[in-house]
Amino acid sequence: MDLHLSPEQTLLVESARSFLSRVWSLERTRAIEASPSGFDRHLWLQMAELGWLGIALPQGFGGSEQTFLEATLLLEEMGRALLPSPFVPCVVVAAPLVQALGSAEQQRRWLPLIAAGRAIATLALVEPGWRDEWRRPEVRALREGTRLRLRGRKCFVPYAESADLTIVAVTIEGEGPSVLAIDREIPGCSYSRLDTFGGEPQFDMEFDVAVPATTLLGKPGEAGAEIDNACQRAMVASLAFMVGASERVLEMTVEYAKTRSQFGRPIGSFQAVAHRCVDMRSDIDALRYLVYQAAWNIASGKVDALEVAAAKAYGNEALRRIYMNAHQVHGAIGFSMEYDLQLFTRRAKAVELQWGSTSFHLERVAARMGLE
Amino acid sequence: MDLHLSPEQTLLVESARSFLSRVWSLERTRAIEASPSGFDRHLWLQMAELGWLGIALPQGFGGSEQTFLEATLLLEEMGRALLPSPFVPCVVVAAPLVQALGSAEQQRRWLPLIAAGRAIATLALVEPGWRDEWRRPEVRALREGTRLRLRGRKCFVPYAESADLTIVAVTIEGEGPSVLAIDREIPGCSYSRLDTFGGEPQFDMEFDVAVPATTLLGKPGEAGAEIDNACQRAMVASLAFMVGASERVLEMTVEYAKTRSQFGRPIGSFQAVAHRCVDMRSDIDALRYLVYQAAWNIASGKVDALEVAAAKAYGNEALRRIYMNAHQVHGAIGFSMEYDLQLFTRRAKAVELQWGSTSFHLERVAARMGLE
Amino acid sequence: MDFAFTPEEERFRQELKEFLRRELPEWWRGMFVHDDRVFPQTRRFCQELAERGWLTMAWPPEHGGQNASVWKQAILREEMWAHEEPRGPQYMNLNYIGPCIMRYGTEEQKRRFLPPMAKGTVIWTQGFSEPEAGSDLASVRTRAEEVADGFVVNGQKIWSSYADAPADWCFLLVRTDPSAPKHRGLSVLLVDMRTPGITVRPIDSMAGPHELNEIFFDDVKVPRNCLLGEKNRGWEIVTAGLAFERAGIARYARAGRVIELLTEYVQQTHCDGQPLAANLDVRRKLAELRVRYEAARLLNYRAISLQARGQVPVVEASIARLHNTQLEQLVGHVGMEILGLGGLLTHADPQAPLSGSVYRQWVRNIPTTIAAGTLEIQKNIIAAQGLGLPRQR
Amino acid sequence: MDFAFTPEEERFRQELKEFLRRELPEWWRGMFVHDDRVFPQTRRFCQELAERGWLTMAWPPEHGGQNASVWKQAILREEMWAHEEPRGPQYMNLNYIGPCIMRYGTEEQKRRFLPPMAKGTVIWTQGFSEPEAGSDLASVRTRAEEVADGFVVNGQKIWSSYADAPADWCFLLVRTDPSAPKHRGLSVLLVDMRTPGITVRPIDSMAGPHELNEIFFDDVKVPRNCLLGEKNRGWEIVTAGLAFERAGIARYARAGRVIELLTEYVQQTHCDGQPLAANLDVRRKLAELRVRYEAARLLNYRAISLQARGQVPVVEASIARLHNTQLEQLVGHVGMEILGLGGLLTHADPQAPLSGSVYRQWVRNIPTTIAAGTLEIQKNIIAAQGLGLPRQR
Repeated sequence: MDLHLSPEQTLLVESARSFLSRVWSLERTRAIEASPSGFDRHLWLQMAELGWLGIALPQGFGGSEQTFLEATLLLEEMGRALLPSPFVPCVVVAAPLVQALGSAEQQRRWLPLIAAGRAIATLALVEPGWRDEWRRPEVRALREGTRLRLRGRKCFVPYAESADLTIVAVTIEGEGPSVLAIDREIPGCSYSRLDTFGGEPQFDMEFDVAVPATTLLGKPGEAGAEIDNACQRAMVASLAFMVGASERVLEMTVEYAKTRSQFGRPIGSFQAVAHRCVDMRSDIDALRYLVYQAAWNIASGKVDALEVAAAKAYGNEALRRIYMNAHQVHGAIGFSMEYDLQLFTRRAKAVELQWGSTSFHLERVAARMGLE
Repeated sequence: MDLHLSPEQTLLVESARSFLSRVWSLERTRAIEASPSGFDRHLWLQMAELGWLGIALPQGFGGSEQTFLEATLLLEEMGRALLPSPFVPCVVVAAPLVQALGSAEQQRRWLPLIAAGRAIATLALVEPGWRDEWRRPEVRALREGTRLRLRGRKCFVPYAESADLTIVAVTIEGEGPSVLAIDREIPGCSYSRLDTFGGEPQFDMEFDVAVPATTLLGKPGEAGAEIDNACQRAMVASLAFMVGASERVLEMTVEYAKTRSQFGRPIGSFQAVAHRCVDMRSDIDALRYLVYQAAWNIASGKVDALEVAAAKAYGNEALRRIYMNAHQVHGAIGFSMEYDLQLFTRRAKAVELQWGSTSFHLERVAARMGLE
Repeated sequence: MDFAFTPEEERFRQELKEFLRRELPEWWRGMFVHDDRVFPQTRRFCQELAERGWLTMAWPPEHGGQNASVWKQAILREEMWAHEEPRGPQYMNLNYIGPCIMRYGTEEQKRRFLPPMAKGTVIWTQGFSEPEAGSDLASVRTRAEEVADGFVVNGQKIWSSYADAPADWCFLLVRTDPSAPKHRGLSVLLVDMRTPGITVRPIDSMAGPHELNEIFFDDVKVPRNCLLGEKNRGWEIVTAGLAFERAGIARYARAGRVIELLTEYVQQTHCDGQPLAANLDVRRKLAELRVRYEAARLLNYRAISLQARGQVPVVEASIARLHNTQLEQLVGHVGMEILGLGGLLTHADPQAPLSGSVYRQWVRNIPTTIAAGTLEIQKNIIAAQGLGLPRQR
Repeated sequence: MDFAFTPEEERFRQELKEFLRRELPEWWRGMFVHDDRVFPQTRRFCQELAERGWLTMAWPPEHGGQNASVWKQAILREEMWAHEEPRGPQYMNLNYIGPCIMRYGTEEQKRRFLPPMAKGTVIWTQGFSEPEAGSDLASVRTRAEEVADGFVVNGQKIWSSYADAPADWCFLLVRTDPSAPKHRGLSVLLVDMRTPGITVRPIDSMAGPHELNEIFFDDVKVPRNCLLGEKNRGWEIVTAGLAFERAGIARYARAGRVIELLTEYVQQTHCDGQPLAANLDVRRKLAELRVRYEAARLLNYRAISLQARGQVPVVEASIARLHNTQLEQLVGHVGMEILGLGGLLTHADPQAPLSGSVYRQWVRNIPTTIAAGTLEIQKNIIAAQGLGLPRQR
């Protein structure tokens, strides 16, 4: 048992923090949020050069051969910088899906491109009316000779318009949940951007397309478990991002409490204000170690562990508390768009709504406790 | 709409408060708690003289012809005085059951005695293993000619050993939930006192007895709804008791916060302490009006209303918060037996555990909201 | 004690509900959205209300009102607030600016300012907060120097609602005696927003436009007849104004409306083959909201019961506000949780569940525990005035 | 980063669990019950621990210990605390009184006081709090006047655990220089409880006997060789002692044990024909406890990880304590809620579910957010030392 980062992990974190503080700023977060692609392609290539985009891939594919835990540490730093990018859908979700399910050829085709930053991948999973990601796909693919006819609608697909590879979760008639690796070149997919508040571009996708059966990733009907794993990775990764983001919000909040005066003294000297900051500290610390523990479990192959679900069950409630406390300390200024707090608050809420509610994950914890 | 007490209600409350402050004290609460009967018979007769024991009974039975709302106001004052007595089981639960279900003869036999304080009545409802009072009785009564053979065990029967009349909830084979009015004179009932912490004597009762079918209260199989109503009355009455008790605890707590000094100043000048007192004020006020609203609904015949369940759903959580706050302000002294706070804390917890959990009552609220 | 409205009051509520159903267009989402139709709509709506005598129902007859009972006023407030306050900026006039002018104004001021309010044609903003004086209103620094024919104002205000609507008038708190103790040197001026030297800078908020503004005053001349009440007695006016304002908002009613909308939503939305209303977690959460709504409503009714007897609820209003604001936030959070992924969509997305009402309930209420006196300040009031605890240090 | 114990550590935990299963009688419910068998049992138990070298495992070899790793110590603490601390009063000796004597004592004091602790045969109490100085330890008034051959003590202490056990010795904080600033005139005396002039008054607590006591000192003579460390430097010793004490209690572990017991209970208890474990509300509530247990455990492990590197966790220990104590209370409340009516029975009733463990978890933890520095004081420490916020006023 040792909750310290290893020297290598510390180095990774420090170099990531120093790199991001050089190249990124909250003004750039604002600007990129308003842009069509929602991320910075040039920076994406730099991230590839640093080895981030292949962080957990084998060297043979241009990867760095680290684990999911290291990916989590990077995400914490991206969160601190509030850097929007397709890192979660592409590096955390899609690449490992290709690695786990894809044929040798599919792996050779996509993984080196992803690691090099030359292909963006995403997952089209959610369908209209879903409350969370853990549903069986109802979009159907029908066999038509050697081809698969895919018809239906997906939504909340992140960075869809930028994606070179879209992994689409479908049910193949009579064969069960499967995933298809759909190339950007294939016609018959249409996109429309959704008006969401989370700072990440998300799309509706409409499919009416016949694709070769070779687009199948893995055996038909056997994708269910890997999709579940992918959702759990995305969940822990998003929480790690919010741990870093929240740490920065705590710094902003404490700084504000020290410098803002009311009734002739800094507001941080009022117990009600100081104790809100302490509650933030306490929640962020708890969430951080729950996230590390979850990431360590995933990295050790125990994706489905109680400890993984525990992180989101705590995280949803903690994020609410952390951001309500931050706003309460800041007063009216924190509600204005020109102040930076809202950039963080909107993302925190979006992470809460994605990857499973508190109730969903408590049910998972209960099942792992043997409560049947 | 008017949330003020009427002049008559104000008079009732003021005279009750003045009477109880003359005749009762917390030292007497301590002494009576340790006594076998758990209440003061002499005072019980005085309460009868004041018209309290027949508060909602018709004048023909020696009652005062008030409503359940007035009973609730009296209970609030008994709570403030922390007066232990069989008022809830006898006056709130049993007497209205006799009134609602009993034959004219049964009513004439028992109700005047109850109103005069010359008979104590209680309800034997709970059976081993029950989590709350809302279960169908499994204790069976079998018809043996003109008699009913009653065998089985009840528990958490309040004041059983003092009761002249025990109303026992049973299932009559083939006929459904029924209640029997069992006279103290009938042999074949045994009692043993349970070790409970709530300050009210509660008993295990073992029955092995054949009683005449005339002990049946109402038609066999039709007692279910009236038992439910009785439980709801008991619930609102117990909450009213705790509203009064908690008001007194708030006074004690505020007084302590004003007079106790730490770090050279009264602890009530620390925001963390003051805001705990404010949270108590806010919870007690909300609970009080929820209880009044519930009592008003019951008095208006809307026993089953959303508003009744809402009082307990709020009350359970509010009582936890109120007493945790009171203890936190008091520090170590509040945990000692010689200080009075514990007398209140134990009762608050017992009320929380009885008459339905938060979850049970939220489910009732949900059903009344039309969530099906 | 009586927990029911009279049949007449219930009829009034039904009339209002039908009126609202008729008058509010489908696109109406309330204030603070990017939509040019909003202000004309509020103006039209207020004129309709005025025709029925409902706009200034609460005012005394001499100013065009009906001296409506506090309970009828409460019903009006509940229905307005439940429908996203279709009176728009006017509710401030009705709730506290008008009443302050009635109480502290000269006859001339009453004749000048009240009739346009009663017609619903004028927009007022308020100038209370300043960058260096958020919750601490008594420390405002905006100066009004007395000159021969009135005052010259210099300074800066912030968080002024509707100033960029644009507002016609400003209810302005200024310092007229810098040498007096903090609370003693303040006055209230009624300032024509078209006076030269006034600049408005809108500040977009998380919820949208028009709510937050800065107003800069640069040698702004205000005639003497625009001083409200006595010079240097402004603190009393602002305190009364804030008390009117706090009582004037039926915050629980909008929360209650969103609970109703969510209840309909979970009954109509199917998930895994059964209505969401059958999901135990959803049921419990909605029931809990409903319970807290009951608590908040009753505590507001307690305060109104005091008003009905001619008393001024201070501590009771603060306790009601604690429950209101915490309920509003909880409904936003729980509502979003119930929607799940659908909650990601804003009201601007046509696919947003319940037209984005839940999203707006969440985002609009982020600062509800801050506005008009923070949660902490409400608690300090209750501690000092309600419990007699020593002043917080 | 590594979230697993080593195989050797896991073996040690298994050995301990088996040992506890063998050594603890069925009637054992922990301390603070009305049962004469308790003290002899703790004495016997400590002797068994001592024989295996586990009693003073954490101490250095020169005092009979093994310098056990912090993680082995943590495992020992977890298992002891999970089983209601069967070492009884001894844990105070091991956790902070012994270590303080090692750090500040003379060679003679070490030779005199440590061996009986290592054998588990001596009971110590502590004299810190006073009626007028609860959380504010620096303001203690109990006087020790220096005389020729030592000190004469007069005053009164309160909340002294086990003083009526009876205790053999008292670790006593006294004022030796009334003219010095508050923190500078304090000293620690090691006082033989059989000295004439000492009176102990037990105060029954809601949880039972022996935990709370007052001690009165009336001209009590304490020889000079019983002064621990330097005169007037007692504040430093007490601060170190409280830090040892806070780290010395694996509070989360008992909460974790009660969660385990409840989990077994709901699996075995049927209600309406199905196991309670199938009740969705029960499942969610137990899962939530488990999640909060995970959070508390990890924050304790963070503090221990710092100790493993030779650092002294201060802020981290306070954060861990916030989570520990709130978890303990929550487990008590939720556990009672799960039992429902059965929760009304105390541990003294043979029918009490889970032998009354849940009742005890509730009642024992009513003051857990008060003891050893209130929740508020922990938060003040974190605000000042962890966040650099200005001193709370």
